[in-house]
Amino acid sequence: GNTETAATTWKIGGIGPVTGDASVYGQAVKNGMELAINEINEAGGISGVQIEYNFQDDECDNEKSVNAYNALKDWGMNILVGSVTSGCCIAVTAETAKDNMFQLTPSGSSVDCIINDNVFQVCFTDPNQGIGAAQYIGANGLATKVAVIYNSSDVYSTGIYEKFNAEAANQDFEIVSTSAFTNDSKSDFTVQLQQAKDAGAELVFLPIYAQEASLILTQAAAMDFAPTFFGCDGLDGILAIENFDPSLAEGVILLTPFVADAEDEMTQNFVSKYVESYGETPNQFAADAYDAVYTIKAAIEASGATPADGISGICDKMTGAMTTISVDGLTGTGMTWAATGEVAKEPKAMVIVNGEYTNLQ
Amino acid sequence: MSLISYVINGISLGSVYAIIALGYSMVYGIAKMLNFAHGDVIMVGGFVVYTMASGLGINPILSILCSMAFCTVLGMTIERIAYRPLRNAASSLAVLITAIGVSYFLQNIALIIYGSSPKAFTSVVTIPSLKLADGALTISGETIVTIVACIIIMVVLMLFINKTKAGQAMLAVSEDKGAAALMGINVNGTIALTFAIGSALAAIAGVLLCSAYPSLSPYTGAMPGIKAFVAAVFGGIGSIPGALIGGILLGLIEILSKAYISSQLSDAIVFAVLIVVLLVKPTGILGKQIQEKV
Amino acid sequence: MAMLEVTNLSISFGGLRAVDDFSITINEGELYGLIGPNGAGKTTVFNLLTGVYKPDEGHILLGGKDITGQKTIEINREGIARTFQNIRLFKEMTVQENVMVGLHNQIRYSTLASIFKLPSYRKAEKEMRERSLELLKVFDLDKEADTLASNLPYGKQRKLEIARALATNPKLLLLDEPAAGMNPNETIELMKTIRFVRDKFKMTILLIEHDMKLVSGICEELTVLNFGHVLCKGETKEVLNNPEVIKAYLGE
Amino acid sequence: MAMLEVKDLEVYYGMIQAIKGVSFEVNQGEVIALIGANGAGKTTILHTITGLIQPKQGSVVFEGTDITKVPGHKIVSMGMAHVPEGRRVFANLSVYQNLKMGAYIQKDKNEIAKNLEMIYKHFPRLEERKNQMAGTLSGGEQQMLAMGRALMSSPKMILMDEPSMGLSPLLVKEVFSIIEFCHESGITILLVEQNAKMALGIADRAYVLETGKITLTGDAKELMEDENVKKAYLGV
Amino acid sequence: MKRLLQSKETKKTLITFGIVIITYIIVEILMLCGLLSNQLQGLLVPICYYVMLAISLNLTVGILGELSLGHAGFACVGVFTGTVFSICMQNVIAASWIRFALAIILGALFAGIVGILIGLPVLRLKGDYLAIVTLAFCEIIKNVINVIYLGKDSQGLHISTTDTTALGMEPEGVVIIKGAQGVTGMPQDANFTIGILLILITLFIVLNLVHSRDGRAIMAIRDNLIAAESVGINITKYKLMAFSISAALAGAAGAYYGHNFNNIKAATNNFGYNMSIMVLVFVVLGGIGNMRGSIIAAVLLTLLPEMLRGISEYRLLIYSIVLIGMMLFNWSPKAQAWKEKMKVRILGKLKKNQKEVQ
Ligand SMILES: Nc1ncnc2c1ncn2[C@@H]1O[C@H](COP(=O)(O)OP(=O)(O)OP(=O)(O)O)[C@@H](O)[C@H]1O
Ligand SMILES: Nc1ncnc2c1ncn2[C@@H]1O[C@H](COP(=O)(O)OP(=O)(O)OP(=O)(O)O)[C@@H](O)[C@H]1O
Ligand SMILES: [Mg+2]
Ligand SMILES: [Mg+2]
Repeated sequence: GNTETAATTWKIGGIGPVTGDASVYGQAVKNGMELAINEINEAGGISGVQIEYNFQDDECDNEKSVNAYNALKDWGMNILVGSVTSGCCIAVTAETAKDNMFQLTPSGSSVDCIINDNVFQVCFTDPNQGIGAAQYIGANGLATKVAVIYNSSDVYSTGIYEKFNAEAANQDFEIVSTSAFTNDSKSDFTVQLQQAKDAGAELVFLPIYAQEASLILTQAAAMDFAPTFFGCDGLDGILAIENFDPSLAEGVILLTPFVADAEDEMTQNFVSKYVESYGETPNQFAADAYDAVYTIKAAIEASGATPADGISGICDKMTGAMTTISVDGLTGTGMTWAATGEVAKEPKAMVIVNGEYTNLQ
Repeated sequence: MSLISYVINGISLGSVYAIIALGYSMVYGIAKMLNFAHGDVIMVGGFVVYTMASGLGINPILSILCSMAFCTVLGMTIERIAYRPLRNAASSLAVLITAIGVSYFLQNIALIIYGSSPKAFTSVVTIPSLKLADGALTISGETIVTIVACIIIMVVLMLFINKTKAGQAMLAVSEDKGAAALMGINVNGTIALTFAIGSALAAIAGVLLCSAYPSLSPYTGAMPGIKAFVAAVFGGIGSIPGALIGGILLGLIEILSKAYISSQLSDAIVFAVLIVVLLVKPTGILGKQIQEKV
Repeated sequence: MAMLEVTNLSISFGGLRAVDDFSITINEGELYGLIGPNGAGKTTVFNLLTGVYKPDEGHILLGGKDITGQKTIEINREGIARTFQNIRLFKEMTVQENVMVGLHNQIRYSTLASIFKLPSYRKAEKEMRERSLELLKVFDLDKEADTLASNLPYGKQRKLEIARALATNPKLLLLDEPAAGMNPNETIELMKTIRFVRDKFKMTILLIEHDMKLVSGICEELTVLNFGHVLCKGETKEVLNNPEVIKAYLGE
Repeated sequence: MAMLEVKDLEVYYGMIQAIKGVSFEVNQGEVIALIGANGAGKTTILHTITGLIQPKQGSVVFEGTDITKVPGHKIVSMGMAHVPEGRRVFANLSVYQNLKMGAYIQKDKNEIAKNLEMIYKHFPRLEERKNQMAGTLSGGEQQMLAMGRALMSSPKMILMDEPSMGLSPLLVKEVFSIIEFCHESGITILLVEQNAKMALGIADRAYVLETGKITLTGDAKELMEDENVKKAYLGV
Repeated sequence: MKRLLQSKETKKTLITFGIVIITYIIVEILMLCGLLSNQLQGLLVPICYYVMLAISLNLTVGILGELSLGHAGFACVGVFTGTVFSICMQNVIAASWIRFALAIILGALFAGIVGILIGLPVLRLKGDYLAIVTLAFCEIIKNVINVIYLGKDSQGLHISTTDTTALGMEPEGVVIIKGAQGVTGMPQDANFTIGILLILITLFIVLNLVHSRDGRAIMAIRDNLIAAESVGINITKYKLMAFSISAALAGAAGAYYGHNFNNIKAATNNFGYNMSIMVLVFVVLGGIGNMRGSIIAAVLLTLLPEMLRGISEYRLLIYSIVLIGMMLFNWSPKAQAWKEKMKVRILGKLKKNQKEVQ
């Protein structure tokens, strides 16, 4: 019964954690996608074809992610946006490869997510961010003594940390302290901060997410430790945490393709719509998801694929088109893709001044 | 100097564990059940204060009192609906499983109401932090309040159990429910009271937890709940002073192993120390060795 | 020959000397009684004999072999089996299974045999069933073989405990208040059974009991404990007429 | 009017009917013996009276109040104490704490002190061991404690479930003299006993229970002479 | 009577095996006819895994009577030994079924050994203390695996606890375990048929053990430790036996499960205490000591949240309510009495109807 509708609409599925500890990210992607799809549908769809949308929860668990994928297949999905988290995404790529389903992950940042030809990324890969961050710090001479605090039970965080560490050897600064935390003990950071402080760090690199970063900033303030804090895209959203005291984040630098306070029209439009629909400020996950949908639109338009091509046919056409398109999105202008699946876009360095993101440079 | 500051931080963290463990241990000691939902009641307590104090701008003290009242009612309701029907079930594991169900329930209901994104919690503690040794050492106001609260609660609880009639009833119920009824003790009422007190303590713990680590999400209670459970066992589960000692020790071990051994493996080290302690003293540090007479 | 020879056994709990300088000699095939006021230390003597507690002082010889300080399971293998004052059956298992557990060390086969149901498993299992049923017959429990042990009435539970103890093929059987909770008729029945067991299995039996009808009816010799000390020992009749025993234990 | 009136009681354990229509009464100041073989249902009746089990049919009336549906702890407060089968002492509380627990519903401090003194007088062993954990007491000592604990609430009526079980002959006599003493001080007693001879000796009236039904009833002394009773319960 | 009992037990066992096999046949037929949705097909392997975990945990909880909250830890050991073996041997052993069988055996062996190592010291503890220690071990295993980096090149295996660069491998070497990211790239050999086979083997081992001398000794320890000692049962040996067999079976299950995915990581919800508790839920809901019940509960509770996908955010909320409801219905004495009553009533009616028909 699915073939009938499948032939006349695009069925885009999404996978990510909507419940559980990682639900912030899944929820954001879900909302971001929804917003983009609604916009496109209102504007008449992709080349006149409407999009149907279905987002499935994976609780940030590989098995559940594969289950979600299968459920979406039953629903008749012909393009997948997901999974949100790297581990789940890797597990799902094995399945999409079997089916030759086109997959675009908004935020699965591990390089292992894109080992197959049918998978593309919207976000930076972890190594990219790690290397980028190290180079930025080195090139701008932000510090000579750097400390790192990362989440050793998180794929994203360890991925960035590893490359940062490797690249640091080529740069003009020294990593004086490295300490980790885990998902099981992520409320007290005094030890990590104390170690950084004792080592005389001038800059603390935080390849982590905003929630933990907000605690780190609070605790650092309490112990009168005021180095420069430097983060990656995970840190975006820190100002959006409800009730967060923005003065704590004063001077934090982040290397991120997206900030909600950006001045450009597209971002402002997106943010205002998002706030209106979901009652909170979007973070970069939502932005990546939004871009993912528009990227799919661009690829479809470029390739001339139609829902009637069947899953594999769509995939072949779109995969071919991906390397040819250039997309202007929230997270970057002129984004292009390599055949490997990796995105090319410019990270923006932002600094938080007076409770607002400001472009550095 | 850094050692001293680690120790201070360990005590701070430990005091938060301790205050959660107190409620845990008390409920365990009397109702003889591992209430896996305790951590989530803590989360609820935090959200109530968050909503009232940060959302509606109500006076923090009043918010805390409301939160305690709310959690008390919640705890008693949970007990009535999910635990009491299984009191005489053939296996004591049955009620453990419903407790897990309740834990999921509370997490998911909070998820639906508040959404998944974390909230920053405004500390309700207004005491300034204590600076020692020219500011090289800091003891935060939250830590001071938590430790003081811990000690007060511990003393009051012990006095309550040993000196009041209701406390004596709790002791009897914890030993033998049938025999307690024969003494004229209202068993169901006593257990409901236990949950009421335990949940009120959870509300206080929730506020202090969120004040010390000001980030609140539907899953905030889960991990501290488990850690507090470990702390309670450390100190000898069921023992009220044991919960305090267990909590503080746990915090210390966690911080010191993070500082001096491995920050990645600190959880593993904490658990390893727990195992060693239990192997040496199978009932925890202050736990009573109950010998069965043959 | 002495089956059991206990010399100067003592144990304290905290400040309380529960058993103090206790000695006893029981000959093979004898039916021996241990009586005394409540809290005199009788059960504690049993616990010492079976290795539940380790004696502070003293020696226990079973058939000439020193078993002092050995573990419960070793002592059971050496040949002492017991019943408990507060019944300890395997409640969730059937009556027959209870006895089969007693046969654990009597009939053996390997774990692999049981997992793969090898012939050795079948053979041994059959033998176990037959042996256990035989034992149950002695106590008139064969009809209840498949009932859960916890569903038996009190009196029968006591009998089942004796059957289970016998299944371990002991040389010495210790019975702790076997008639407690039985009515006079059942007690008389039990007396017959105990005698029968002694004769059929050539068992040496030491029993604790407060029912004087049973004690005077079947025990050949008695030792009276009081406050952990031996108050008096000797032939049943004499002991029961001893004025000190009457004063401390029987009452006028 | 009878102090305790049990009417047409029927009790089930799941599908098994343990009590099949039992009626009896106990008058103020009487000692009533309830005798019967193992598993006849004696304990079940006592448990139903004190509300630990709910009957399917029938009623229990105590001093004119219907207590069939009243929860156990309230019945105790009405002046009925129960010495349960198997003692049920609080194993990890001391002897003294156990006794204090017995006085849970008692508000009068003097009364508590008086009762305590009386109990220590009858069971000096309890006073010697007042700080020992009850669980490590010998079987007989625990039985004394259970009796003493029940007396601590100054009850109007006591239900006793095999109080002489596991006691030495001397103590059995002691227990019966306590029952006598309670009787003399006006406490009504419902006594369940295996030791039918002693029970009938002390009781005013007796009921004989067989597999959930009352088969015989009458004056205790007369029952003692009854041939059936002699054969079945006195072991002659 | 004796025969009857034996045949009754055998009958029960046969019914359990029968249910598993018939389910297998039905599912296979449905699959052949294309009537099984992708979602259900994808769930077959996980379900087999959870069933195995439930049966093996029931050995510890139901038969040995000890509360273990660390069962997922053993599965985790099985997953990682099994998958690492397969990845290393991918080019050495060509026949995938031999490699997979060896991986499963290896997983079982390692988990069994870990079970013994853990059991030896901790089985002296009782009840909730044992529960917390097993939970602790499970967490330790998870945490340690999360910091392990393991790689392979022509020099052999490299191991580190810091990061991949610290492995110091040749450029063409492959990283097998990548810390928190877990293992990636194992062959996906697991399928439903193998799962059913493993379930049958697990059942076979557990049930045969239960109905043997060793099984009775284990149950005797559960029912009364002091009495068991008094009849000469070696407590340590039998506790350890039950515990390590249970661990080994969980390890086998884990190795099987590990081969269903392309990537597997040791996170809290799949190998932490959460999962251990989930397996305990299967066991308790299905009836402690009741293997058939465990199987059914594992299947139902795995399917339930998947079937609830339609209601998105409310999914786990409904799930938790259903879980509490099922527990109350299955375990509360009142509900049990009610069920008895209904049974009698229905049976009575049936009888009456029969009479009327006659
Ligand atoms: N584990 C223990 N800890 C402390 N005291 C104990 C322990 N075991 C026994 N006792 C004490 O030792 C004494 C002897 O106890 P035991 O059980 O041997 O008495 P008994 O002679 O068997 O009495 P009964 O006839 O009443 O069973 C008692 O006073 C008891 O309180
Ligand atoms: N909890 C229970 N579940 C099922 N059956 C029970 C339960 N308690 C008692 N019974 C059954 O009810 C009947 C009456 O038991 P009860 O304990 O009242 O007898 P009793 O006269 O007190 O015997 P005893 O002299 O052994 O104490 C017995 O057949 C017994 O097996
Ligand atoms: Mg004794
Ligand atoms: Mg009885």
